[in-house]
Amino acid sequence: MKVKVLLFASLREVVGSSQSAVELEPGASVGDVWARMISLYPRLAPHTGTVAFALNSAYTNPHEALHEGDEVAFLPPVSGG
Amino acid sequence: MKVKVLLFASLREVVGSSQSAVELEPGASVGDVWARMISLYPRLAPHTGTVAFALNSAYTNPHEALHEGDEVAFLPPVSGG
Amino acid sequence: MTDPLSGQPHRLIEGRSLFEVTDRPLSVDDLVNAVLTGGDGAVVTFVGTVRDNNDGRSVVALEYEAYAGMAEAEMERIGVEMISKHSLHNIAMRHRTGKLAVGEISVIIAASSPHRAEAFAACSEALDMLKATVPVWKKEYFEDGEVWVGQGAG
Amino acid sequence: MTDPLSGQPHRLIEGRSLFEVTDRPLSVDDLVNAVLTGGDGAVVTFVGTVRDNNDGRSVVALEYEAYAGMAEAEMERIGVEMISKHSLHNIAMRHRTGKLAVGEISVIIAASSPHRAEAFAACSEALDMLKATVPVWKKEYFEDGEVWVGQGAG
Repeated sequence: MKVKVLLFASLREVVGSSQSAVELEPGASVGDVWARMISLYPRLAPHTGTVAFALNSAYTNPHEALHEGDEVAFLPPVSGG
Repeated sequence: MKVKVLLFASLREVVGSSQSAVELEPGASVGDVWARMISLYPRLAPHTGTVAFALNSAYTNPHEALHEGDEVAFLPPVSGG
Repeated sequence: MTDPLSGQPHRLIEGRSLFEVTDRPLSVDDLVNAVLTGGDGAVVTFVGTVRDNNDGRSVVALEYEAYAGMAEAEMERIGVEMISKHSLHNIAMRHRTGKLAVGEISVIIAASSPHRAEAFAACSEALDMLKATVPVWKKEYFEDGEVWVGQGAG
Repeated sequence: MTDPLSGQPHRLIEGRSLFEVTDRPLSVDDLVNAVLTGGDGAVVTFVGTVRDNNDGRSVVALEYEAYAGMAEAEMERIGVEMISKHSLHNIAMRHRTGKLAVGEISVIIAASSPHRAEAFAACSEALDMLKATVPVWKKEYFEDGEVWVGQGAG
Protein backbone atom coordinates (compact mmCIF):
# COMPACT_ATOMS: atom_id res chain seq x y z
CA MET A 1 0.00 0.00 0.00
CA LYS A 2 1.02 3.59 -0.56
CA VAL A 3 0.96 6.33 2.08
CA LYS A 4 1.72 10.04 1.86
CA VAL A 5 4.53 11.37 4.08
CA LEU A 6 4.83 14.96 5.30
CA LEU A 7 7.92 16.47 6.92
CA PHE A 8 8.24 19.87 8.53
CA ALA A 9 10.84 22.40 9.60
CA SER A 10 14.26 20.85 10.36
CA LEU A 11 13.06 17.41 9.17
CA ARG A 12 11.94 18.90 5.89
CA GLU A 13 15.32 20.57 5.47
CA VAL A 14 17.14 17.26 6.09
CA VAL A 15 15.13 15.56 3.37
CA GLY A 16 14.97 18.55 1.08
CA SER A 17 11.26 18.18 0.46
CA SER A 18 8.08 18.53 2.50
CA GLN A 19 6.17 15.74 0.86
CA SER A 20 6.89 12.24 -0.40
CA ALA A 21 5.24 8.83 -0.70
CA VAL A 22 6.31 5.37 0.42
CA GLU A 23 5.19 1.86 -0.52
CA LEU A 24 4.65 -0.46 2.46
CA GLU A 25 3.47 -4.00 3.16
CA PRO A 26 -0.11 -4.27 4.38
CA GLY A 27 -0.23 -3.98 8.18
CA ALA A 28 2.70 -1.56 8.36
CA SER A 29 2.64 0.99 11.16
CA VAL A 30 3.48 4.68 11.51
CA GLY A 31 6.78 3.64 13.15
CA ASP A 32 7.60 1.54 10.10
CA VAL A 33 7.34 4.64 7.95
CA TRP A 34 9.75 6.48 10.23
CA ALA A 35 12.19 3.53 10.00
CA ARG A 36 11.90 3.63 6.23
CA MET A 37 12.58 7.37 6.18
CA ILE A 38 15.69 6.89 8.33
CA SER A 39 16.98 4.23 5.99
CA LEU A 40 16.49 6.63 3.08
CA TYR A 41 17.80 9.69 4.96
CA PRO A 42 20.17 8.62 7.75
CA ARG A 43 20.47 12.23 8.96
CA LEU A 44 16.91 11.88 10.28
CA ALA A 45 18.06 9.31 12.83
CA PRO A 46 19.10 11.79 15.56
CA HIS A 47 15.50 13.05 15.60
CA THR A 48 14.17 9.71 16.84
CA GLY A 49 13.00 10.35 20.40
CA THR A 50 11.95 13.95 19.78
CA VAL A 51 9.86 13.49 16.64
CA ALA A 52 6.09 13.29 17.06
CA PHE A 53 3.80 11.33 14.78
CA ALA A 54 0.54 12.35 13.16
CA LEU A 55 -1.87 10.29 11.14
CA ASN A 56 -4.40 12.09 8.96
CA SER A 57 -3.93 15.39 10.86
CA ALA A 58 -4.15 14.01 14.41
CA TYR A 59 -1.44 12.98 16.85
CA THR A 60 -0.90 9.26 16.96
CA ASN A 61 1.62 6.69 18.26
CA PRO A 62 4.16 4.69 16.27
CA HIS A 63 2.19 1.45 16.65
CA GLU A 64 -0.84 2.77 14.78
CA ALA A 65 -1.60 0.63 11.72
CA LEU A 66 -1.85 2.29 8.32
CA HIS A 67 -4.21 2.03 5.42
CA GLU A 68 -3.93 2.82 1.74
CA GLY A 69 -3.92 6.57 1.12
CA ASP A 70 -3.19 7.57 4.74
CA GLU A 71 -1.30 10.79 5.39
CA VAL A 72 1.56 10.34 7.88
CA ALA A 73 3.36 13.41 9.23
CA PHE A 74 6.59 13.67 11.22
CA LEU A 75 6.70 16.65 13.53
CA PRO A 76 9.73 18.16 15.26
CA PRO A 77 9.05 19.66 18.72
CA VAL A 78 6.54 22.45 18.09
CA SER A 79 7.49 26.07 18.77
CA GLY A 80 4.50 28.20 17.76
CA GLY A 81 3.17 31.22 19.61
CA MET B 1 -13.98 85.15 44.03
CA LYS B 2 -15.38 83.31 41.08
CA VAL B 3 -15.09 79.57 40.43
CA LYS B 4 -16.18 77.44 37.50
CA VAL B 5 -18.62 74.60 38.25
CA LEU B 6 -18.97 71.43 36.19
CA LEU B 7 -21.80 68.92 36.49
CA PHE B 8 -22.09 65.55 34.82
CA ALA B 9 -24.65 62.91 33.91
CA SER B 10 -27.72 62.92 36.20
CA LEU B 11 -26.49 66.08 38.00
CA ARG B 12 -26.13 67.88 34.70
CA GLU B 13 -29.66 66.86 33.75
CA VAL B 14 -31.06 68.20 37.06
CA VAL B 15 -29.47 71.59 36.45
CA GLY B 16 -30.01 71.58 32.71
CA SER B 17 -26.44 72.66 31.97
CA SER B 18 -22.99 71.14 32.30
CA GLN B 19 -21.19 74.32 33.22
CA SER B 20 -21.83 77.35 35.36
CA ALA B 21 -19.98 79.82 37.59
CA VAL B 22 -20.55 80.93 41.17
CA GLU B 23 -19.36 83.91 43.20
CA LEU B 24 -18.06 83.02 46.67
CA GLU B 25 -16.48 84.73 49.68
CA PRO B 26 -12.71 84.29 49.94
CA GLY B 27 -11.89 81.14 51.92
CA ALA B 28 -14.93 79.26 50.67
CA SER B 29 -14.58 75.48 50.26
CA VAL B 30 -15.63 72.90 47.72
CA GLY B 31 -18.46 71.91 50.09
CA ASP B 32 -19.67 75.51 50.11
CA VAL B 33 -20.08 75.36 46.34
CA TRP B 34 -22.16 72.21 46.65
CA ALA B 35 -24.34 73.92 49.31
CA ARG B 36 -24.78 76.88 46.96
CA MET B 37 -25.77 74.59 44.10
CA ILE B 38 -28.35 72.85 46.30
CA SER B 39 -29.83 76.18 47.27
CA LEU B 40 -30.11 77.06 43.58
CA TYR B 41 -31.29 73.60 42.52
CA PRO B 42 -33.00 71.80 45.41
CA ARG B 43 -33.37 68.64 43.32
CA LEU B 44 -29.61 68.17 43.71
CA ALA B 45 -30.03 67.62 47.48
CA PRO B 46 -30.74 63.84 47.28
CA HIS B 47 -27.32 63.40 45.66
CA THR B 48 -25.50 64.58 48.80
CA GLY B 49 -23.72 61.51 50.15
CA THR B 50 -23.13 59.92 46.76
CA VAL B 51 -21.63 62.89 44.91
CA ALA B 52 -17.84 63.03 44.63
CA PHE B 53 -15.84 66.26 44.41
CA ALA B 54 -13.05 67.22 42.05
CA LEU B 55 -10.89 70.33 42.08
CA ASN B 56 -8.98 71.17 38.91
CA SER B 57 -9.37 67.65 37.50
CA ALA B 58 -8.38 65.72 40.63
CA TYR B 59 -10.48 64.12 43.35
CA THR B 60 -10.69 66.25 46.51
CA ASN B 61 -12.68 66.51 49.72
CA PRO B 62 -15.38 69.05 50.58
CA HIS B 63 -13.11 70.92 53.02
CA GLU B 64 -10.61 71.89 50.33
CA ALA B 65 -10.26 75.69 50.12
CA LEU B 66 -10.82 77.39 46.78
CA HIS B 67 -9.02 80.07 44.85
CA GLU B 68 -10.06 82.47 42.11
CA GLY B 69 -10.49 80.67 38.81
CA ASP B 70 -10.60 77.14 40.26
CA GLU B 71 -12.61 74.49 38.44
CA VAL B 72 -14.90 72.51 40.75
CA ALA B 73 -16.65 69.40 39.45
CA PHE B 74 -19.46 67.34 40.99
CA LEU B 75 -19.37 63.70 40.00
CA PRO B 76 -22.16 61.14 40.38
CA PRO B 77 -20.96 57.57 41.09
CA VAL B 78 -18.88 56.62 38.06
CA SER B 79 -19.99 53.80 35.76
CA GLY B 80 -17.43 53.61 32.96
CA GLY B 81 -16.04 50.48 31.39
CA MET C 1 1.66 65.49 28.53
CA THR C 2 4.80 63.91 29.94
CA ASP C 3 5.47 60.48 31.34
CA PRO C 4 5.66 60.73 35.14
CA LEU C 5 8.18 57.90 35.22
CA SER C 6 10.69 59.06 32.66
CA GLY C 7 9.85 62.74 32.34
CA GLN C 8 9.75 62.11 28.60
CA PRO C 9 6.73 62.90 26.47
CA HIS C 10 4.36 59.96 26.05
CA ARG C 11 4.78 58.21 22.79
CA LEU C 12 1.93 59.41 20.62
CA ILE C 13 0.01 57.45 18.02
CA GLU C 14 -1.04 59.74 15.21
CA GLY C 15 -0.83 62.55 17.69
CA ARG C 16 -2.98 60.76 20.26
CA SER C 17 -2.03 59.95 23.81
CA LEU C 18 -1.79 56.52 25.44
CA PHE C 19 -4.62 57.58 27.78
CA GLU C 20 -7.50 59.01 25.86
CA VAL C 21 -11.21 59.76 25.95
CA THR C 22 -12.61 60.03 22.45
CA ASP C 23 -15.95 60.07 20.64
CA ARG C 24 -14.43 58.19 17.70
CA PRO C 25 -14.75 54.40 17.22
CA LEU C 26 -12.02 52.45 19.02
CA SER C 27 -9.60 50.07 17.32
CA VAL C 28 -7.85 47.28 19.23
CA ASP C 29 -5.07 47.18 16.63
CA ASP C 30 -4.41 50.90 17.20
CA LEU C 31 -3.95 50.40 20.92
CA VAL C 32 -1.82 47.26 20.50
CA ASN C 33 0.48 49.23 18.19
CA ALA C 34 0.57 52.02 20.74
CA VAL C 35 2.07 49.84 23.46
CA LEU C 36 4.33 47.70 21.29
CA THR C 37 8.05 48.18 21.32
CA GLY C 38 10.63 45.90 19.72
CA GLY C 39 11.42 44.27 23.04
CA ASP C 40 7.87 43.03 23.64
CA GLY C 41 6.71 39.58 22.78
CA ALA C 42 3.23 39.79 24.27
CA VAL C 43 0.35 42.22 24.50
CA VAL C 44 -2.80 41.45 26.46
CA THR C 45 -5.93 43.46 25.84
CA PHE C 46 -9.28 43.83 27.52
CA VAL C 47 -12.05 44.99 25.21
CA GLY C 48 -15.38 46.13 26.69
CA THR C 49 -18.39 46.18 24.40
CA VAL C 50 -22.02 47.19 24.57
CA ARG C 51 -24.16 44.22 25.62
CA ASP C 52 -27.70 43.76 24.38
CA ASN C 53 -28.99 43.15 27.89
CA ASN C 54 -28.42 44.02 31.53
CA ASP C 55 -30.15 42.58 34.58
CA GLY C 56 -32.52 40.74 32.28
CA ARG C 57 -33.60 43.91 30.49
CA SER C 58 -33.05 44.41 26.78
CA VAL C 59 -30.59 47.24 26.05
CA VAL C 60 -30.73 48.98 22.67
CA ALA C 61 -27.86 51.44 23.15
CA LEU C 62 -25.52 52.97 25.70
CA GLU C 63 -24.41 56.55 26.07
CA TYR C 64 -21.14 57.43 27.77
CA GLU C 65 -20.39 60.87 29.18
CA ALA C 66 -16.96 61.79 30.57
CA TYR C 67 -15.13 64.53 32.40
CA ALA C 68 -12.55 64.09 29.65
CA GLY C 69 -9.55 65.94 31.05
CA MET C 70 -9.86 64.37 34.47
CA ALA C 71 -10.65 60.95 33.01
CA GLU C 72 -7.44 61.00 30.97
CA ALA C 73 -5.44 62.10 34.01
CA GLU C 74 -6.99 59.30 36.11
CA MET C 75 -6.30 56.69 33.44
CA GLU C 76 -2.70 57.85 33.28
CA ARG C 77 -2.40 57.65 37.07
CA ILE C 78 -3.72 54.07 36.95
CA GLY C 79 -1.41 53.23 34.06
CA VAL C 80 1.66 54.51 35.85
CA GLU C 81 0.73 52.47 38.92
CA MET C 82 0.23 49.32 36.81
CA ILE C 83 3.58 49.75 35.02
CA SER C 84 5.39 50.00 38.31
CA LYS C 85 3.44 47.28 40.13
CA HIS C 86 3.42 44.69 37.34
CA SER C 87 6.73 45.40 35.59
CA LEU C 88 4.96 46.22 32.35
CA HIS C 89 6.72 47.63 29.34
CA ASN C 90 3.77 49.81 28.60
CA ILE C 91 0.02 50.24 29.02
CA ALA C 92 -2.63 52.24 27.21
CA MET C 93 -6.28 52.90 28.01
CA ARG C 94 -8.90 54.41 25.78
CA HIS C 95 -12.56 55.08 26.57
CA ARG C 96 -15.19 56.08 24.11
CA THR C 97 -17.95 58.62 24.71
CA GLY C 98 -21.25 59.34 23.00
CA LYS C 99 -24.05 57.00 22.02
CA LEU C 100 -22.94 53.45 21.18
CA ALA C 101 -24.90 50.66 19.52
CA VAL C 102 -24.90 47.06 20.74
CA GLY C 103 -21.57 45.40 19.90
CA GLU C 104 -19.56 48.62 19.72
CA ILE C 105 -16.39 48.92 21.78
CA SER C 106 -16.64 51.21 24.81
CA VAL C 107 -13.21 50.71 26.36
CA ILE C 108 -9.87 49.08 25.57
CA ILE C 109 -6.94 48.43 27.85
CA ALA C 110 -3.70 47.09 26.32
CA ALA C 111 -0.68 46.02 28.37
CA SER C 112 2.67 44.83 27.05
CA SER C 113 5.06 42.92 29.21
CA PRO C 114 7.89 40.43 29.01
CA HIS C 115 5.80 38.34 31.42
CA ARG C 116 2.43 37.26 30.13
CA ALA C 117 0.92 36.66 33.58
CA GLU C 118 1.76 40.22 34.60
CA ALA C 119 0.08 41.62 31.50
CA PHE C 120 -3.10 39.66 32.24
CA ALA C 121 -3.10 40.78 35.87
CA ALA C 122 -2.43 44.41 34.94
CA CYS C 123 -5.27 44.50 32.40
CA SER C 124 -7.74 43.08 34.86
CA GLU C 125 -6.66 45.30 37.73
CA ALA C 126 -6.56 48.42 35.54
CA LEU C 127 -10.15 47.74 34.50
CA ASP C 128 -11.25 47.42 38.14
CA MET C 129 -9.57 50.74 38.93
CA LEU C 130 -11.03 52.40 35.85
CA LYS C 131 -14.52 51.31 36.84
CA ALA C 132 -13.95 52.61 40.37
CA THR C 133 -12.39 56.01 39.79
CA VAL C 134 -12.33 57.25 36.20
CA PRO C 135 -15.05 59.90 35.76
CA VAL C 136 -17.15 58.32 33.02
CA TRP C 137 -20.89 57.72 33.22
CA LYS C 138 -23.09 55.26 31.40
CA LYS C 139 -26.72 55.70 30.44
CA GLU C 140 -28.68 52.65 29.35
CA TYR C 141 -31.32 53.00 26.66
CA PHE C 142 -34.18 50.51 26.66
CA GLU C 143 -37.09 50.13 24.27
CA ASP C 144 -39.21 52.20 26.64
CA GLY C 145 -36.87 54.52 28.49
CA GLU C 146 -33.39 55.37 29.67
CA VAL C 147 -31.50 55.47 32.94
CA TRP C 148 -28.10 56.56 34.25
CA VAL C 149 -26.47 53.50 35.79
CA GLY C 150 -26.05 53.62 39.57
CA GLN C 151 -27.26 57.19 40.06
CA GLY C 152 -30.45 56.31 41.86
CA ALA C 153 -31.55 59.80 42.83
CA GLY C 154 -31.29 60.96 39.21
CA MET D 1 -16.34 22.87 9.44
CA THR D 2 -19.00 22.54 12.11
CA ASP D 3 -19.03 23.48 15.76
CA PRO D 4 -18.55 20.30 17.80
CA LEU D 5 -20.67 21.77 20.59
CA SER D 6 -23.73 22.89 18.69
CA GLY D 7 -23.39 20.99 15.43
CA GLN D 8 -23.88 24.36 13.74
CA PRO D 9 -21.38 25.73 11.25
CA HIS D 10 -18.78 28.00 12.81
CA ARG D 11 -19.58 31.61 12.34
CA LEU D 12 -17.28 32.80 9.58
CA ILE D 13 -15.62 36.18 9.23
CA GLU D 14 -15.36 37.07 5.59
CA GLY D 15 -15.41 33.38 4.87
CA ARG D 16 -12.65 32.60 7.38
CA SER D 17 -12.85 30.20 10.26
CA LEU D 18 -12.45 30.97 13.96
CA PHE D 19 -9.35 28.73 13.96
CA GLU D 20 -7.03 29.65 11.20
CA VAL D 21 -3.46 29.46 9.95
CA THR D 22 -2.74 32.17 7.42
CA ASP D 23 0.18 33.87 5.72
CA ARG D 24 -1.66 37.20 5.77
CA PRO D 25 -1.07 39.89 8.43
CA LEU D 26 -3.23 39.40 11.52
CA SER D 27 -5.69 41.97 12.85
CA VAL D 28 -6.79 42.00 16.48
CA ASP D 29 -9.97 43.87 15.55
CA ASP D 30 -10.87 41.09 13.07
CA LEU D 31 -10.57 38.43 15.72
CA VAL D 32 -12.44 40.47 18.36
CA ASN D 33 -15.30 40.89 15.88
CA ALA D 34 -15.19 37.17 15.18
CA VAL D 35 -15.95 36.21 18.78
CA LEU D 36 -18.36 39.02 19.62
CA THR D 37 -22.03 38.33 19.92
CA GLY D 38 -24.67 40.73 21.24
CA GLY D 39 -24.67 39.04 24.62
CA ASP D 40 -20.99 39.65 25.31
CA GLY D 41 -19.66 42.53 27.30
CA ALA D 42 -16.01 41.58 27.38
CA VAL D 43 -13.37 40.18 25.08
CA VAL D 44 -9.85 39.39 26.26
CA THR D 45 -7.09 38.94 23.73
CA PHE D 46 -3.54 37.70 23.80
CA VAL D 47 -1.35 39.07 21.02
CA GLY D 48 2.06 37.52 20.39
CA THR D 49 4.58 39.56 18.43
CA VAL D 50 8.07 39.12 17.06
CA ARG D 51 10.64 40.28 19.60
CA ASP D 52 13.92 41.85 18.60
CA ASN D 53 15.87 39.55 20.91
CA ASN D 54 15.88 36.08 22.44
CA ASP D 55 18.26 34.70 25.07
CA GLY D 56 20.34 37.84 24.72
CA ARG D 57 20.78 37.43 20.97
CA SER D 58 19.52 40.02 18.50
CA VAL D 59 16.69 38.67 16.30
CA VAL D 60 16.07 40.30 12.93
CA ALA D 61 13.11 38.17 11.78
CA LEU D 62 11.14 35.00 12.51
CA GLU D 63 9.79 32.45 10.10
CA TYR D 64 6.82 30.27 10.99
CA GLU D 65 6.01 27.02 9.26
CA ALA D 66 2.83 25.06 9.99
CA TYR D 67 1.09 21.81 9.23
CA ALA D 68 -1.87 24.01 8.45
CA GLY D 69 -4.75 21.53 8.37
CA MET D 70 -3.68 19.80 11.57
CA ALA D 71 -2.84 23.11 13.26
CA GLU D 72 -6.35 24.41 12.61
CA ALA D 73 -7.86 21.16 13.91
CA GLU D 74 -5.68 21.32 17.05
CA MET D 75 -6.61 24.96 17.68
CA GLU D 76 -10.26 24.05 17.34
CA ARG D 77 -9.84 21.16 19.78
CA ILE D 78 -8.21 23.54 22.28
CA GLY D 79 -10.92 26.14 21.68
CA VAL D 80 -13.74 23.68 22.28
CA GLU D 81 -12.08 22.54 25.51
CA MET D 82 -11.67 26.17 26.68
CA ILE D 83 -15.31 27.02 25.90
CA SER D 84 -16.53 24.11 27.97
CA LYS D 85 -14.03 24.49 30.83
CA HIS D 86 -14.26 28.28 31.23
CA SER D 87 -17.89 28.95 30.26
CA LEU D 88 -16.82 31.14 27.37
CA HIS D 89 -19.22 32.52 24.84
CA ASN D 90 -16.66 32.02 22.14
CA ILE D 91 -12.96 31.78 21.36
CA ALA D 92 -10.89 32.25 18.22
CA MET D 93 -7.23 31.55 17.49
CA ARG D 94 -5.22 32.61 14.51
CA HIS D 95 -1.58 31.90 13.76
CA ARG D 96 0.47 33.47 11.05
CA THR D 97 3.03 31.70 8.87
CA GLY D 98 5.88 32.92 6.68
CA LYS D 99 8.65 35.36 7.44
CA LEU D 100 7.75 38.07 9.96
CA ALA D 101 9.63 41.23 10.83
CA VAL D 102 10.20 42.47 14.38
CA GLY D 103 6.96 43.86 15.82
CA GLU D 104 4.64 41.87 13.55
CA ILE D 105 1.89 39.77 15.11
CA SER D 106 2.49 36.01 15.02
CA VAL D 107 -0.54 34.79 16.97
CA ILE D 108 -3.80 36.11 18.41
CA ILE D 109 -6.21 34.44 20.80
CA ALA D 110 -9.52 36.15 21.56
CA ALA D 111 -12.01 34.92 24.16
CA SER D 112 -15.41 36.37 24.94
CA SER D 113 -17.18 35.60 28.16
CA PRO D 114 -19.77 37.02 30.52
CA HIS D 115 -17.09 36.56 33.21
CA ARG D 116 -13.92 38.53 32.69
CA ALA D 117 -11.75 36.31 34.89
CA GLU D 118 -12.73 33.27 32.83
CA ALA D 119 -11.77 35.03 29.60
CA PHE D 120 -8.33 35.93 31.01
CA ALA D 121 -7.78 32.38 32.25
CA ALA D 122 -8.93 30.85 28.96
CA CYS D 123 -6.63 33.08 26.87
CA SER D 124 -3.63 32.21 28.98
CA GLU D 125 -4.37 28.49 29.11
CA ALA D 126 -5.16 28.33 25.39
CA LEU D 127 -1.78 29.88 24.66
CA ASP D 128 -0.01 27.30 26.82
CA MET D 129 -1.82 24.52 24.98
CA LEU D 130 -1.11 26.07 21.59
CA LYS D 131 2.61 26.25 22.38
CA ALA D 132 2.56 22.62 23.53
CA THR D 133 0.59 20.88 20.80
CA VAL D 134 -0.25 22.97 17.72
CA PRO D 135 2.09 21.95 14.87
CA VAL D 136 3.78 25.25 14.13
CA TRP D 137 7.55 25.78 14.02
CA LYS D 138 9.59 28.90 14.48
CA LYS D 139 12.92 29.71 12.90
CA GLU D 140 14.93 32.60 14.30
CA TYR D 141 16.99 34.75 11.97
CA PHE D 142 20.03 36.52 13.41
CA GLU D 143 22.47 38.88 11.76
CA ASP D 144 24.78 35.93 11.14
CA GLY D 145 22.60 32.87 10.81
CA GLU D 146 19.31 31.13 11.47
CA VAL D 147 18.06 28.29 13.66
CA TRP D 148 14.88 26.30 14.19
CA VAL D 149 13.85 26.79 17.81
CA GLY D 150 14.10 23.68 20.01
CA GLN D 151 15.04 21.25 17.24
CA GLY D 152 18.59 20.65 18.40
CA ALA D 153 19.47 17.84 16.03
CA GLY D 154 18.48 19.96 13.02
